[in-house]
Amino acid sequence: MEGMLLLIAILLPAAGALMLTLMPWLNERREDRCLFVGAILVMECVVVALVALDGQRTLVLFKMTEQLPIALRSDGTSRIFSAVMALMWTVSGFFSFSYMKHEQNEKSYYAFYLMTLASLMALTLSGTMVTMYLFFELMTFISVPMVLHTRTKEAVAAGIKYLIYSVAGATMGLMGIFILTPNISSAYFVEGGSLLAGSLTISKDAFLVVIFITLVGFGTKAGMFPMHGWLPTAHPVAPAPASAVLSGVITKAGVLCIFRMVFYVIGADFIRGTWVQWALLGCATVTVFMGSMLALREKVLKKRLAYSSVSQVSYVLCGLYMLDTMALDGALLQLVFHALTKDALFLCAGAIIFKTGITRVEEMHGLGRRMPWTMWMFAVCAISLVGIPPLGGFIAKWYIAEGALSTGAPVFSWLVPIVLLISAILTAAYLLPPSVSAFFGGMADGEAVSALPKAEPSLMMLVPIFILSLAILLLGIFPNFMIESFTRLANALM
Amino acid sequence: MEGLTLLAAIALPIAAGALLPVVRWKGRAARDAYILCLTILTTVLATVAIFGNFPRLSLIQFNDRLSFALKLDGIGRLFAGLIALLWPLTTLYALGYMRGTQKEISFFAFFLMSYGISLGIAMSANLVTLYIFYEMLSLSTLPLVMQKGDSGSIRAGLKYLYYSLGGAAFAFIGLVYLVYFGGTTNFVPGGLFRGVAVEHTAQLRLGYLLCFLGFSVKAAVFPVHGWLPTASVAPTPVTALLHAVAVVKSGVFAILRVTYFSFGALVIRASYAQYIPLALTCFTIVFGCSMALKEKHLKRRLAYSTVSNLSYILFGALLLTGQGLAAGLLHLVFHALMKITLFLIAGVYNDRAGIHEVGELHGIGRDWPVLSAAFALGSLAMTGIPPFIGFISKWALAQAAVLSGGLLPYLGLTALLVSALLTGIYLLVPSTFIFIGRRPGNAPGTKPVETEIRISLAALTALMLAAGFFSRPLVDFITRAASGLV
Amino acid sequence: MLQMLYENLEQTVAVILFGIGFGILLLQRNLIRKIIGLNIMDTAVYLFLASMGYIHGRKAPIVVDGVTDTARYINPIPAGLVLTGIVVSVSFTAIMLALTIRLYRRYRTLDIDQIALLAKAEGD
Amino acid sequence: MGIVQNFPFFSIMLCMVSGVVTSVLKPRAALMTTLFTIGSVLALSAGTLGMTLGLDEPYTFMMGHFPAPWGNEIRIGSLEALMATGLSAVLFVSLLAGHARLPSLVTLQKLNLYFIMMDLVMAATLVMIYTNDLFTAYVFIEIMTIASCALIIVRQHGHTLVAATRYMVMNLLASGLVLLGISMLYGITGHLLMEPLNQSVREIYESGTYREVLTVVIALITISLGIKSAMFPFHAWAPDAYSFAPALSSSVLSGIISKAYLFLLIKFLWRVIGIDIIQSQQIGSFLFYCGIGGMLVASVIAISQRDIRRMIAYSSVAQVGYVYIGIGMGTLAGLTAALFQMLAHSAAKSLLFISTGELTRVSGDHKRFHYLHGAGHRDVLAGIVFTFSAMSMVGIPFTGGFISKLQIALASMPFGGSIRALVLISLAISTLLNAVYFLHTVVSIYRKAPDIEYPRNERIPRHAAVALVISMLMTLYLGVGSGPIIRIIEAGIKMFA
Repeated sequence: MEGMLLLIAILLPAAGALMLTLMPWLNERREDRCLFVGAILVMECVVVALVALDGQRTLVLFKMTEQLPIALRSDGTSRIFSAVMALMWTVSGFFSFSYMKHEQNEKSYYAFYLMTLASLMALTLSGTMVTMYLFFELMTFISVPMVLHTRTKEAVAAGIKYLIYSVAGATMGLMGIFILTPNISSAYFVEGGSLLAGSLTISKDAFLVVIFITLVGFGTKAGMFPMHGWLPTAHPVAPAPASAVLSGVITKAGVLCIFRMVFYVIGADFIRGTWVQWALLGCATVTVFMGSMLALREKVLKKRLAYSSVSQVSYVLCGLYMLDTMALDGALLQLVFHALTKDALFLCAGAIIFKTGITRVEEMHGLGRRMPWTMWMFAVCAISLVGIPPLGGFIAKWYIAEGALSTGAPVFSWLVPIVLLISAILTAAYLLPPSVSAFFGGMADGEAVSALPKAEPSLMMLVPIFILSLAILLLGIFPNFMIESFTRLANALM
Repeated sequence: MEGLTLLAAIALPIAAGALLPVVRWKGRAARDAYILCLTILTTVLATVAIFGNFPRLSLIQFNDRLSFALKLDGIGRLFAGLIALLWPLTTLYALGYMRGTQKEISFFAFFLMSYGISLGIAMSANLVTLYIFYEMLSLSTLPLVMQKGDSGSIRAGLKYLYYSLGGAAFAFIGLVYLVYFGGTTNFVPGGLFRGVAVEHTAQLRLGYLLCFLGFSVKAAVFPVHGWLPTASVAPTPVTALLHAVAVVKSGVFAILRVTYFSFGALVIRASYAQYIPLALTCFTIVFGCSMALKEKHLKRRLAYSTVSNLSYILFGALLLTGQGLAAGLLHLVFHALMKITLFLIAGVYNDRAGIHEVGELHGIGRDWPVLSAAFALGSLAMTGIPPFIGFISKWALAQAAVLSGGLLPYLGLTALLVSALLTGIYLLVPSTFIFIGRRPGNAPGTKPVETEIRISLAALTALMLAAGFFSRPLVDFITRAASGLV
Repeated sequence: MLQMLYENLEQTVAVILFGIGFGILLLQRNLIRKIIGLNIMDTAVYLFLASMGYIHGRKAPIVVDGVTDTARYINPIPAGLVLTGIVVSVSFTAIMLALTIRLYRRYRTLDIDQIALLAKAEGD
Repeated sequence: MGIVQNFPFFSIMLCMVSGVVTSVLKPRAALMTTLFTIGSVLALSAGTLGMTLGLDEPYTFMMGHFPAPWGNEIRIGSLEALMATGLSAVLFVSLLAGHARLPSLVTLQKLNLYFIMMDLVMAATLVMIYTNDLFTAYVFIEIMTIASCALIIVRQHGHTLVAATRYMVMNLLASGLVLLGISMLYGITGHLLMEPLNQSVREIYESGTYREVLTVVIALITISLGIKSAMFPFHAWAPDAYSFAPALSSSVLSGIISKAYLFLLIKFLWRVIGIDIIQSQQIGSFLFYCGIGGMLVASVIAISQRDIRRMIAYSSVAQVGYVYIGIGMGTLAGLTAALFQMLAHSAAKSLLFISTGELTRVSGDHKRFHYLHGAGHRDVLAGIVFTFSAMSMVGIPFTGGFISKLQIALASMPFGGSIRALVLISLAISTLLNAVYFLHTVVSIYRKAPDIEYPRNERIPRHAAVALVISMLMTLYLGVGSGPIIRIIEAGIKMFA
């Protein structure tokens, strides 16, 4: 049956989670469980690759009512997003096999981990707005337990905050879906949008307000200003791998929804040049700036990284909202590279906590000598995130800035590059000093840092980080195949 | 006299209920069997009545203009079907739940009677008959609310009664308007004044408004919603079935009848008679949710949620479009399924685990994983997460609002969304705690749950979930029933 | 004005009497006085009625000398009314007095307000 | 026609004779005689009703040898016959249902006197219904006053005596005013029979000479009959009298006697004066507003009562308010509604008083609500009867109360504007208030009983139970089969004025 593969991509991790919960023998030994989860994750990667190679497919699962089909679809966008997400998820999964040794309740952690993957896959493969909304909500609920994992008071409070913000955002999105539905020609996603701009049921001004609210709503998951409040609270309390995927991957789910709404439902042309575009760009740039500032002020490493995510994901949104082919290219590149980079950074942070218990930035003096591999990779990722050539981050930012300049949009065509630049400087300011002091710090005041034992994590943790760093490096040097395919997609959408 | 089936479906449970305290029962088993059999028999009769096409049955001619007559049409079938479906399940639950409590016999006697009377509301062929059953329902459910017999429940019962009868008194004025200007109270699709030159539109609108305000008491529209949360002192089967389905929806049903079958959309449309009720329902949607959020008591929280959801239905219906009515009717059915499940599970928490406040739910999911999962599913459905039923009806409502356009529909749409958000908070947050929290050490232990309760809850949950995937026939039926009324 | 009053002397007196009786009935608290007031009031009404029914120069309606012309006699109905009224008033005076006696025996007072207080103190 | 024509006269005479005979009989025989008398009156009235239904015109029946305008006559139409049937039926059932409790209240020697009073009440009621002569009406007003006072004071109790004194004073005052009114009317018209009176009233009104006097006459008679039928705000005597008299007496006072006065008032306004003149004199709107006021104020007061009998007494005042609203409208529809309400209220209220008597009896003669808790379980039948009649008072469908409310509301519809709004809103509020106090009481008689030793009482006698059930059926019939009744009333009104 055509498109069965799509269903398998979703059902595989879900079934894995189910088996993990229901079959006690899988949980008798840690090794068995890790093997099982690992196998599922690898298989999932394979399936996602197959889906990506299979070409465009649509699968209607069922129809809630005649106008409400629940359908899956694989196309350019879903391919990019699902590949990035599956990869991130697998890598973080392998990392967590050793990391989770010192957290409790591993079984339920892995179950939810796989469930979240299933819902993410479903989200990327959604073929209609309602399907997207469905899996968007589902993903929220399934990922809540990951935030709540430690069951401390802070974790519970953060989990609730995360839940409320997400539901609020989803509700705003739902309003858009409600109002859009009578105004579009197809319930399914259509490249370039299917808005019946000529015969709107309400005035265009009101309609723009609705679109604005919708996109802000979906922006919640992406941590976009003004709905960003949950992000710095939720991430630090989650276990490191969970935090890694939360900020590296789940924020991108928000981006995906915005992507779908803008390019597959509303259509870029409708928004281009309206106040909505400027307002959203404004929000995105504010978020870029604000996230960086917050990260700079934050001393706890994981929280700093989480704030950094707020900033970096908004780069993607900046590129997206420019509504320009080149900027969109940049946005997609930034999406990929930020996912890789931030994932790697979080894993490094996790490794540091796991091995030394260090959580704060100022404690990282001399750490480079205790765990050189880790810190080297940390430094590489930091450089990429700042945007220094030849690493991936640079290309992405370059495209966004160039795209912005080429649009000739008032104010933003020069404001965005400037904010990007400032933010890059800020990023450098909050990420490079820790790297530097890790290697060079502590030497001057003669502390016997070198006397401390080596703390290099096991290969199980190191290899995933290494793969990610390598990917950043290689993709940064040879980005052309990615740029080509992204350009193709961007052209199709605009 | 083919239509006697209609009468039988109404009269049988009433007679059976009246007989219950009179007969000396040898054992509990015999009595339980009697109650269950008669409930099921009534359901069978009701099903025959719903699927058969029986002619109008005119029983009593009060005077020249008023008669007591029965007839089932589209929306009547829907309501009757809903009641006939849920009543046996709830009775089964109640048999387990009420076992060994005081005044068990009188409880089931009135419970059976209420069944017949609710069916009567669905089968009424004119407004007077509806009004009669409506009043009877207030009275027959009164002892059920006061079942506990302590001063709190009596106060709640009296409050319920005063509200209901006060509302009925205003509805009565509307009835008088109808009799005077329309000459009859028969339900005619599209209203009595369709195609007739209407000279008295202004008065009719006033009459409609009064009618609406009167019946809206049962439908718990702000500002006359106060009785509903208070009435949640009643035993759970009553709160679940009557105060989430039969009684409150009879208020909604009466408003639907008055709107589409008596006064007619034509008279009301685009006048204050439409706008005031619409504005009230919009406000109630948000108000109910906010109160639910504030409320710590689990059953009262659910009751406030009902307040909000009833106004969803009315909001849809008052848009006065075919889609709006269909959406409202859909929500009428779906909300019943969701809310009754939630209430019944809350009842188990309440009675078998001593949980009254939302805060005490923590960790109960460890003791009762399946039950709590059902509760969580119900919460998801109430919030309106696809693919559960709550989403389908909310979707339909929202579409109807968007399509009808204008300020108030959009206001309602916003209310709908705010309410979805608040529902998410007040139901999903506790649902989360059910699973992740820990039960305090001093919490009372859980008591075993009777098989009857398990069966009925399983059936209801299955029904609720299945309805999400197989709603097509229902939607088609409702669309057909709603077409031609506007 | 005075002339008119004088011409209708009986009526004027009746009205004054009625007022007196009415006042006594309402204002006095003593039961016996109330009854007396009632009687005065009734008497006033009878006077009024009787004076209305009498026509100057006609005779009482007892047929004498075979004269049957109604114009010669006065209408007997007002007189009949008065007589009936008097009988009625006698009977209710009796009842009222009986009541009064009963109340006096019980409460040893004739003041109606005081009696009401005492009765209240007795309870149901 | 034929012999049936004589039935009204027969029934009046039968009552008078029976009253005389009863005075020398032993209590039980007296009871039987009275029951027989009232039963026969019921049968005779029903016969008359059947006969008048076939007539287009009312007929008059000469009493004595003088024709009008000198003689004394009664006039019978279907409305009169209907009222006679209805009220005698109510009296019959009340007596049957309520007499069993009399011996505990009345000393045995005086029991037969009580039945004399019953006979007299019946006679006076019939006369007030049938008579076509104002003075006869006056005489029987007085007889009614005395008889009703006697009905109250049979109970040997301080409160009762005080209540009776109050009642007597108010009623005698009213009687005096009636007499004054009648004599003034006679003074300006020279008539006492109703048809000629009407003619000369019309002439006077058109000539405009004695208009003020006419207004005074109407006011005097209206107010005094208002006092006697407990019209708000002249109801001060009612709560005491109704609550301290024996239950049966209260039920007769409220169910029969006040209805007789009301009917007489209607007759005076419609037949003697003519409703068009009444309306132009503002008397109609006076009655109307009194009715509205009574309906609302008395209900509010009733809510605050702690004594069940006083509560019902105030409810009577409120219910009479409905009748006055109907009368005050001055339209045929209003009058129909008022007459129907009289019948419905009469049937339900007598039930209410008698069942309350039973309920208080099983609660150790306490009338406070607290002691009444659980009374509905101690006396099941009385509980059911009370509940049912309370529902009629509230106006729940299937009872007479519902139809009468509907009739009043419908009657108000042609007025439009503020009058209609006033009536409808007041009706709704009054329904709610009624619900508040009556259903509160119903709930309270079914509540769990307090820990008090209640005396064990013998059960309600079987014939009384049957009577109560019949009476319930009557109320039910008024609710379910109101069509024929209303048609008779409408036809009767055509013959009436």
